[in-house]
Amino acid sequence: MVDDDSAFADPADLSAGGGEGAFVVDLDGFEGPLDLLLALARTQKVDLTRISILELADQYLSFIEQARRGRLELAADYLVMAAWLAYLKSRLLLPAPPQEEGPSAEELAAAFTRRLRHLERIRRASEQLMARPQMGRELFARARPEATERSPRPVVYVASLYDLLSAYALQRQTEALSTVTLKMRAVWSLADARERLERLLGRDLTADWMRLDQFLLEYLTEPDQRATALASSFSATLEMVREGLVDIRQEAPFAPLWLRARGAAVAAPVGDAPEEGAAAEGAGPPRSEDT
Amino acid sequence: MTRPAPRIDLFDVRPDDERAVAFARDLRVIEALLFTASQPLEARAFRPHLSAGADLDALMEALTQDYARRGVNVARVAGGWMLRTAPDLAPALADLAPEQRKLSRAAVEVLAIIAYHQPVTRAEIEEIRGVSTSKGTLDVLLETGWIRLRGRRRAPGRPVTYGTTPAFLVHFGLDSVGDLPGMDELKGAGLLDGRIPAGFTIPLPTDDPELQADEEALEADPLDFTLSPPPSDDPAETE
Amino acid sequence: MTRPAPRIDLFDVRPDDERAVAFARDLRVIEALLFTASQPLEARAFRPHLSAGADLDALMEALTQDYARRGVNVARVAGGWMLRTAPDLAPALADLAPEQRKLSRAAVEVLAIIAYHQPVTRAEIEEIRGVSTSKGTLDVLLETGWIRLRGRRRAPGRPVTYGTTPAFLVHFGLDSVGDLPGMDELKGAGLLDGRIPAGFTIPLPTDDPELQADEEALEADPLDFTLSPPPSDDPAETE
Repeated sequence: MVDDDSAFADPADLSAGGGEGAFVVDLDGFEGPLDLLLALARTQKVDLTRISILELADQYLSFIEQARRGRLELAADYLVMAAWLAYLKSRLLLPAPPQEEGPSAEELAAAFTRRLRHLERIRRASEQLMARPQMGRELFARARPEATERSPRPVVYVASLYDLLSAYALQRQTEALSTVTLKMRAVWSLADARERLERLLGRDLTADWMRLDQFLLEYLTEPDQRATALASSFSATLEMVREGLVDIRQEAPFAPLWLRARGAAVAAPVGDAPEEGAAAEGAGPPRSEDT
Repeated sequence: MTRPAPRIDLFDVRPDDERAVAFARDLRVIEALLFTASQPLEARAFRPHLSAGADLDALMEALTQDYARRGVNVARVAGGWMLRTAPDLAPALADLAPEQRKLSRAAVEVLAIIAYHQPVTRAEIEEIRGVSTSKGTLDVLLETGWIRLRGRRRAPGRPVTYGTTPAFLVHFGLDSVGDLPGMDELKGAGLLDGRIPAGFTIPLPTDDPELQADEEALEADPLDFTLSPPPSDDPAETE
Repeated sequence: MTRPAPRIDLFDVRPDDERAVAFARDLRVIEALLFTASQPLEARAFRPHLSAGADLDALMEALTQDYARRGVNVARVAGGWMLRTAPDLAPALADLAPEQRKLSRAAVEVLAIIAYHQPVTRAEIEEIRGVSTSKGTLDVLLETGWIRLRGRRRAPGRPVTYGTTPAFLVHFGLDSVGDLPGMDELKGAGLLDGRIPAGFTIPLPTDDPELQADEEALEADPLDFTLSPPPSDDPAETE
């Protein structure tokens, strides 16, 4: 289907395509195949009831042919209509097959004519409608009807129970669903975790080994934040290890993670702690970067 | 051409003629009510303000006559009465009309189809026109306030049905959709596609707010945002 | 008392009387202009629309006379002219039927939350809606007479608690707030869909005039006008 023009198209005369028989091939002026057919029918200069469908089909098909020769992009609608008219034409010309199913060729043609006539009538009716004097154009009403010697009306508010219930349900639903999203946002970002770690390590003057989860406990009042806090803090720790700011160690897989500020430990040889051999993967890098 | 007889002065009554006094007062009240109204007023809008047993038809007839030659006329519109300027003054008043956007041919045609076939679905409009209707066209018509979503057709897909509004009748100066021009010609015409038998006639259009038998209410569909209420323009609400 | 003489029909002119025809036309134009105007019109507003050499004073005088006994009068206002309803009709025009005003969407939402969550504070309403509630919205709701200030929550800031009134039940045809549909009913009506997370509940509201355990009386605070009682029809609130 072709989209019709935007609602406020330029009011150019759209019948421009239909001159005296000689057609300028310009489909832009037409709003689809029916419009084109009506314009073509008008060139037959007969009442639509007495129009020759065969002649109309020929006119349409040759018009489409011209348009295609002019390498115009034809909307599918026009081609569908062309195919249908070609089919109708062949049905009308050929003798009817003995056992025909569905409507006869004549019935199809008659129905088609009715459809064209209906569109034409609607067009005529719409012209008559638009020709009527219209408010704000030819007729005017009071601009400010309230400017009168009237006492103000009492106001009564109205709302239906349905309004009330649907408003409530909609809000609660929105709230219920948005609350879920809000919780998902309760995540410790890497930056958050690092900032907290730095604050903590900076505060700790003794720079002893301390358990990561121990330190996190003071922030973690809500249990559902544990996973995100631990993960982010651990990642932040690794980052800080890489930058040579902290040491990290772990006795065994899933054992508590220990960390301390590197600055405090410069005096102590790093590599000689026997436990470090058991350090988990996360503790590996600091040694290699030590050099 | 004969001139109509000079009017009698409806407001010139003898104080002792009680009926005439009541009639003149009722006329004045109707006049004032019409003057203050922004919508066409129906009979029931006048009743409570008129004297007991007032003959509204006679009153309206007298007032309509009285205004007929004035610069403002009483018009029967959308099932009621309203005052509006006389049609022949349009040229003199032309510069009062704000620059109006002209409806495109497509929009005019869709409006006419809605008016003459209401309640009608978009698919039916497209069937008649043989082209798809852009959403913009319906939006523009909805914006004019002349058409409205009526309900949904009880049919697969539950398509929305369209119809005209009282504002449509007022704008085009129609008392009811039965007064649409060209109705007779359309009534006898066969409708839509070839599947409909030749004797088929178009049902009379109706803009009755009551839903038709094959319509159902247009309840809000949470997924259909085109029907959702517009965002509140209360700034405090938007946080 | 003498009656004024019947008016001459200004609009009844012989077509061959050119001056009278022009005069009548000018009168009609002035009438139409006054009718459509939203402001009093000054002389220069008429001039461009009138015939050349029109005597505006004579025209205005004739029109003023002509309208003098009607339901609408020509009045001289602010250096111009305007049409307005006759002052003596004011009582007759007084609106008998109150104006029906639709609640804004925001107001309906707040009302719904108050109904379901009462007693509820403004902060709690805002928490549920996710937007701040304008004072205007609560004022409108108080004006409807459907909600009232119940008391104060025994909590920091002692926020005011809101609840519904008997008038609320009457308007919405409810026997009690307990009749507000619960979650299952809302689901059944298609108002809540399946996306509701587990643990979602709808509270059991109460509009019991007795204060709840966490509420205390709403004494007037002379400095806080926002809390001053509304024009409530519940006299218990005003002390």
